[in-house]
Amino acid sequence: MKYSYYPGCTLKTKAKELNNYAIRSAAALGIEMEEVENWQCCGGVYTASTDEIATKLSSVRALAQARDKGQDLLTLCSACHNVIKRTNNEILNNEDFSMKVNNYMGSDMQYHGETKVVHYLEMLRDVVGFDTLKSKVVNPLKNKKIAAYYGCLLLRPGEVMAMDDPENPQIMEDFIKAIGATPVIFAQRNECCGGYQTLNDKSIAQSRSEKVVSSAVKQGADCIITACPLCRYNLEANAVTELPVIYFTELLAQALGVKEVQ
Amino acid sequence: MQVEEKKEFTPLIVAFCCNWCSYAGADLAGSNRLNYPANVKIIRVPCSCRVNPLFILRAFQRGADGVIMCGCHPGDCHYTTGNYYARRRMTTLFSMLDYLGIEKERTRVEWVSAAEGVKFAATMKDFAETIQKLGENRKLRDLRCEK
Amino acid sequence: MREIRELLVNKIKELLDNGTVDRVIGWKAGEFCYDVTPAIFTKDDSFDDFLFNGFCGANQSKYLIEETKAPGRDEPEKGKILVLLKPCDSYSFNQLIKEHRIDREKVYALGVPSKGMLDVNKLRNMGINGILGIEEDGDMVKVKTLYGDKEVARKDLILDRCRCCKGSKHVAYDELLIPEAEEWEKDTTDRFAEVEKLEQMSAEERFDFWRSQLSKCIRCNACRNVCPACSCRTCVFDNANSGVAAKVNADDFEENMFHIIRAWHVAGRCTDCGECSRVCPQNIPLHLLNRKFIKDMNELYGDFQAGDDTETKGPLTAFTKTDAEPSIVYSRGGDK
Amino acid sequence: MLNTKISKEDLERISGVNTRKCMKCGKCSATCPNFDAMDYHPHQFIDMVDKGNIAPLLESKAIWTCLSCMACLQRCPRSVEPAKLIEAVRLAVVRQQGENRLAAEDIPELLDEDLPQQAIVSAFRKYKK
Amino acid sequence: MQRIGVFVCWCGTNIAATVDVAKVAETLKSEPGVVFATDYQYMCSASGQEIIKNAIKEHNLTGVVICSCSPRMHEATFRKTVQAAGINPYMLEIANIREQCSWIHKDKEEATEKAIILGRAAIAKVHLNAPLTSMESPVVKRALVIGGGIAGIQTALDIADAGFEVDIVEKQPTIGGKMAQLDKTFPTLDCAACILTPKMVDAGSNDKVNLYTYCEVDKVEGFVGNFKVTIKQKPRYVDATKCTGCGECTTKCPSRKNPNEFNMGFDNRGAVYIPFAQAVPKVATIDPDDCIYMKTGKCGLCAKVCTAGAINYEQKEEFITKEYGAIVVATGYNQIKPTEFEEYGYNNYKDVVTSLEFERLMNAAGPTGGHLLRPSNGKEPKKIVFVQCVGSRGQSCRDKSYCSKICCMYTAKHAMLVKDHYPDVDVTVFYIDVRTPGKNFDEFYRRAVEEFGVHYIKGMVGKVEEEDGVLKVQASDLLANAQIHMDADMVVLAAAIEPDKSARPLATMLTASMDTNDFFTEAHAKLRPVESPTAGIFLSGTCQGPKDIPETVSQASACAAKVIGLLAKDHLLCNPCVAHSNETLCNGCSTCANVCPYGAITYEDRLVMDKGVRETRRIAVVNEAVCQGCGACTVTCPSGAMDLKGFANRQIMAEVDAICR
Repeated sequence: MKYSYYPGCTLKTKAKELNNYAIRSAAALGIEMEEVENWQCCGGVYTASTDEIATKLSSVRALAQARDKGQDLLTLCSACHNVIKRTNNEILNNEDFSMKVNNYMGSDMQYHGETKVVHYLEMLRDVVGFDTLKSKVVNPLKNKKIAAYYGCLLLRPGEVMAMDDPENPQIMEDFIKAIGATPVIFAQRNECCGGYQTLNDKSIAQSRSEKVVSSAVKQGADCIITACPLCRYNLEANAVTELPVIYFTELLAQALGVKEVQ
Repeated sequence: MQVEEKKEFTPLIVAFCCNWCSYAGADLAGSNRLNYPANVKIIRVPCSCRVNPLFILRAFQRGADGVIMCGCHPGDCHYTTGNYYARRRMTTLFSMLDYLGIEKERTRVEWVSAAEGVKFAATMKDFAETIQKLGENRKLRDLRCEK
Repeated sequence: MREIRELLVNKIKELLDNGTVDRVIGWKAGEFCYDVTPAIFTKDDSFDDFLFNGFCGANQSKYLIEETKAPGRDEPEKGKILVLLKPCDSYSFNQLIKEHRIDREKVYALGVPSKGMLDVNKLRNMGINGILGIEEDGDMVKVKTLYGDKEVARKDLILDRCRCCKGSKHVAYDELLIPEAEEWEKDTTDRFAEVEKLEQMSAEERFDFWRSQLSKCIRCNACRNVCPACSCRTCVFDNANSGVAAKVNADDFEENMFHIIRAWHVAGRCTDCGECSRVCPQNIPLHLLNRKFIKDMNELYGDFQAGDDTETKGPLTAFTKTDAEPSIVYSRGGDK
Repeated sequence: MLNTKISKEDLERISGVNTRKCMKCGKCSATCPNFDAMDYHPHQFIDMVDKGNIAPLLESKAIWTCLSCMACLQRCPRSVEPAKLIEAVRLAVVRQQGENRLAAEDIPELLDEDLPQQAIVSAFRKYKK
Repeated sequence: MQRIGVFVCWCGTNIAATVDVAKVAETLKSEPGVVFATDYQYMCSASGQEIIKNAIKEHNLTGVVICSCSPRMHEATFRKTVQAAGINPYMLEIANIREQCSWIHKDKEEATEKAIILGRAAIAKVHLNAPLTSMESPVVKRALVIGGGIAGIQTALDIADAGFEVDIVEKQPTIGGKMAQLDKTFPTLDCAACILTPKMVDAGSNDKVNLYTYCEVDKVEGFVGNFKVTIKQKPRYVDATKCTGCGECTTKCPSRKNPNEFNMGFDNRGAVYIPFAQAVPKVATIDPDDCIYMKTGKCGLCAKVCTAGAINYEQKEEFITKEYGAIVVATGYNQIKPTEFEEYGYNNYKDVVTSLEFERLMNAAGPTGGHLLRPSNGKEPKKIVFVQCVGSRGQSCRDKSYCSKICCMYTAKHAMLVKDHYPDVDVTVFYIDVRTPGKNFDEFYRRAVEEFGVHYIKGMVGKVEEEDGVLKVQASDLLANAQIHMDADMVVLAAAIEPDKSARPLATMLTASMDTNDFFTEAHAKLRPVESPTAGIFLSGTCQGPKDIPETVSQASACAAKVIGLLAKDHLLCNPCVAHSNETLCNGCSTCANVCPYGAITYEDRLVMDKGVRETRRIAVVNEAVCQGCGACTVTCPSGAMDLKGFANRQIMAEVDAICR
């Protein structure tokens, strides 16, 4: 199975591990990730207004490229996934938006929502399968209690993202079980970390992050996993309570025995 | 004094509605004062399976611009199976009309339950708009009926 | 051909003599040698003018409706009638039995072989006119004309409808003239190729095509009269109370209407015998209307061949709960 | 100067939100994880826009402190989606001349070593035309 | 040529405000065959009907067209009117100029023009109408009630009281339904069991009432007055005629880890069980999925201890076919499991419960013996939060669009009961609106607030999380414009109620219509609330819409009254608008019989005179008592021999022509 892969800006800089471990693990699972050529930044957040076109074009270009290759578009960063999936959804369901977008696009790059956007976790669940994943684990992470932190972008809006139940998600917990660890469910797992407020009003990011981390600690977690670099930053830098925050791909690579480059 | 305006084309639309669901749905649209174009005229039939292709052709012959048939949702027919037969009949008939080059958009089937007043009005509005865009039906009409 | 005729006449005489049947519906020459007409022969008739050749295309099952009906008052009960069914005719025969139009008890069906029927128009199209006589000889056909003798390959004269032959198997018979008749080598075409070609056209082109064809209709009713499915005692177009009665096509609409309704009324019952197009004096490809219905029904509701047996319900008198919605028409076919 | 002549229709068009669908249950504000940092709360945005009382919202702190986390949008029983309306009010402000909340020159001061690019990109998208 | 009278109704201003009724009457007067036309304020009134009758006599009318409201409203009324004046009731046509004209159009000119066209179509049709006479069909004097909750029981008892036999089909092993699970009932706080169980006993002992418990409806055939229903008896693996209900088997059964449905899974029952002490019939049932013997072939303890020899592991399902004149649907409701509303924590926290679960926790016969204890730790709660409207009144995909109606009142009841039993417990109710329209309902709610000190806060709960065994509730207080955080030991969710899942397939079997929420549709929202539009099908209780107990019981009795009215008749007039085959046109091809859903068409050899010839032909014959008049046969008939009375080919074509003129 071969995917077009959209890494996004952070995964090429501050969050290289998230990216590298993902690619290495995928290879171990027989999945090829072919980076979209000349991808442009997704913009970080999806602007939920009906009249913003230009800010969504970078997503459309990536989607069109994947379509031309006949591949699904794989994402990893929660923010990129949110932006691209919602843009794709808007093109599919909003004729007016689709028309305006295509007016901006070249005549050789008309796009009408043909591509399927797949998050790395969905790929693990639906294509690889958690049972298969489990069978390929060489270093099961036994005795580790892991809190899965979804944040807001991976699941919402639930009807568009359609990854899992937005209030009672299972996918990351199932992932944790597959790599041999024990999931810890905590109430703040789908509440915001404070996001970009760290640049506007740090106190907000601090109080949000503290709430999330302390909630996980109270449920007895050894660490938190996430798919989002900004979540990781906030939970590490802005929470008072300290708890290791790790990208889920790092644990995946560890479990599959491909963490260290051979 | 009024200047006589060029008369705009208003399509003539015949709607066959089954008595139990769609006609009741139309009544509900009425009770709820849900507006839809006045050029939609409803003919009551006991069941969608009572609608003979002859009636549809006849309507076109006499100058109808669009014909829509409404019945209970499949599975909910008052007579258990009527709309299943109607569904096959209309599918094949519409396909034949299309094969003869008659615009397929001029015929339609919608399932509207007795509780779906809103859907009834919306459906009629949408169908009337579609026919308005298509313009006058010239292909399947008895030209002698023209005034 | 001659040998088969010999065999056939002997078989007929045998069945007449031993009392299995008291009459046979066969063919004899009409005004021209290629203009063969159905005729009834009894034990007392001479079989000298009994014909059996490549022009005996007419599907005779329809005559059985009249021949096997209950006798009127004061009429004597008739004996069995012998009918000669080509493989394709046997489908219509079955369909009429399914519809209770033929009394099976009163028929003895003899399956006769067919290697494709001939089309005199094809001779004419080759520039062969003034035809006096035609003789089939194996793979060749010898034609006597006012202008001398000609020889033509038989396969070049095969009726179009026979080129998508359903095969040499009879689906209904009491006896086969040649039990192990071999499949003839046919130059086959896809039955639905022409329909598909039309479907690929734009709506405007299709409209023009059918207008140009149907406007030729002179309402001679030949298609209706020959069609084994069009066998209503009184046709809706002849019934003053039906609301659609019309003896002639007064305008474009009625030309369309007559043929749409005719195709509609036989949909699911038409065996695709092709007689409608064969007999049309205006050469309107009427079978393309019937085949469109057949193609649609096969695609949407599963393959169905009318007359395959005498029980299965036709696609328009059956349903499944998950049938396609009529809106499928908007996305099917050409002209999207 | 901030143009405060933004109409209810403008905001409804930008956001696609129909304020009349609201049944005033307050679930948006009940579920908001950043309630205390907002001077106007999600239910007030719906209510005030519905009544055309928009000027205070344009000058509010809430449009900058809303996390855009979509908790209110996700949990609204009537699918009113307050988050989209708050976004629209913010856009109505940042699209005006000189109303950027964040400028490129502010960034170096805010940077720390671990701050992901994503944070800067998002903040620009939220706070700058 | 018919002599037609046209009567245009104003319907007060309902029609007259948007349709120029005088102009309609005037214009239609010049239609061929129309000899009289008039308009009047209310045609359906006594004086309006008098106008019609007089005109029929005075002008020797042979046909009548009334331009008024929908024929679904007053067709029957006007048929009686014209019949009283001496013409056949089927010589009447109604042009619907209210629901399908005046109410939906604003422009008077446009509406008037449409009304005239609709009138013309009706006139064109009446020209081709023929007098029709209804056939009679006998009525089977027995009713079937589907569902044995309070609604079904009440309806059955009332029907039995009138002297008719009635059968109740209940899918559970006992009758009683949801009410049997309740603790107290509002607004009087009397005990549900105390008022329900006598009725259950009545139903069990009344010799006119037959109980088919642990049964399901498998198949329904026939029509009003003559239904034929196949009932599936699921195997209990206990011979109900031998079982004495002693309960010995239920206490000895070694399979004990099966969640007890009656107690909402708060405790366990044996594989062989009697749902509750007052069950009717009091007969044990073995759940084959839980039974060790059924699964492994080893055990058989219950059979050993049963002195009556009632255990029968070999029991098979059985089918019973019976005839009924009327069918009552009383399939009731279920409370949704709020699993999709995890912001309230129902999946992950034991102390977050639904209100029906809370009923069991309060019930003296419940798992805690009536002591309210936290499911997590078995300790008494000190603070309880109630959340209203969970899953009701919403528009998103997880919500029901309707108000579940009973929650406001039972929550007030719960709050009051808690305060009554445990005055120190702090009770808070979060609400959007408190809806109390019922006799003594608002007073009841006010007592909860004023006498019992229940805190009512306007606003919704947004998030519940558990921390150190305490539920942290985050909610809105809209009047204070604040987000509040409070601790609670239990959170009770007033989750929406929805129709029972068995209702949808049943509706299909009954050909009774349903709305998009799967509630049964009534024949008329105001005037025929307990009847389905399908003749002979009646609606009792919450299968038709959310209802509390007083309302359910009154509807159940109303429903019984309608059933009794039907069963009291010896014969029913059939719909005369049935199919008819023209024998000279019929080919006898059997195509029509292929599509007839009722098997109403048979074939006969008949002597037919056609075109001067007399001959024997195979002809389709319609059984007019069986035909329901759908018309499927008419379209499938190629020769047009099959036609439908009242909706004949020519009549419909005449309407088409009139509309397209």
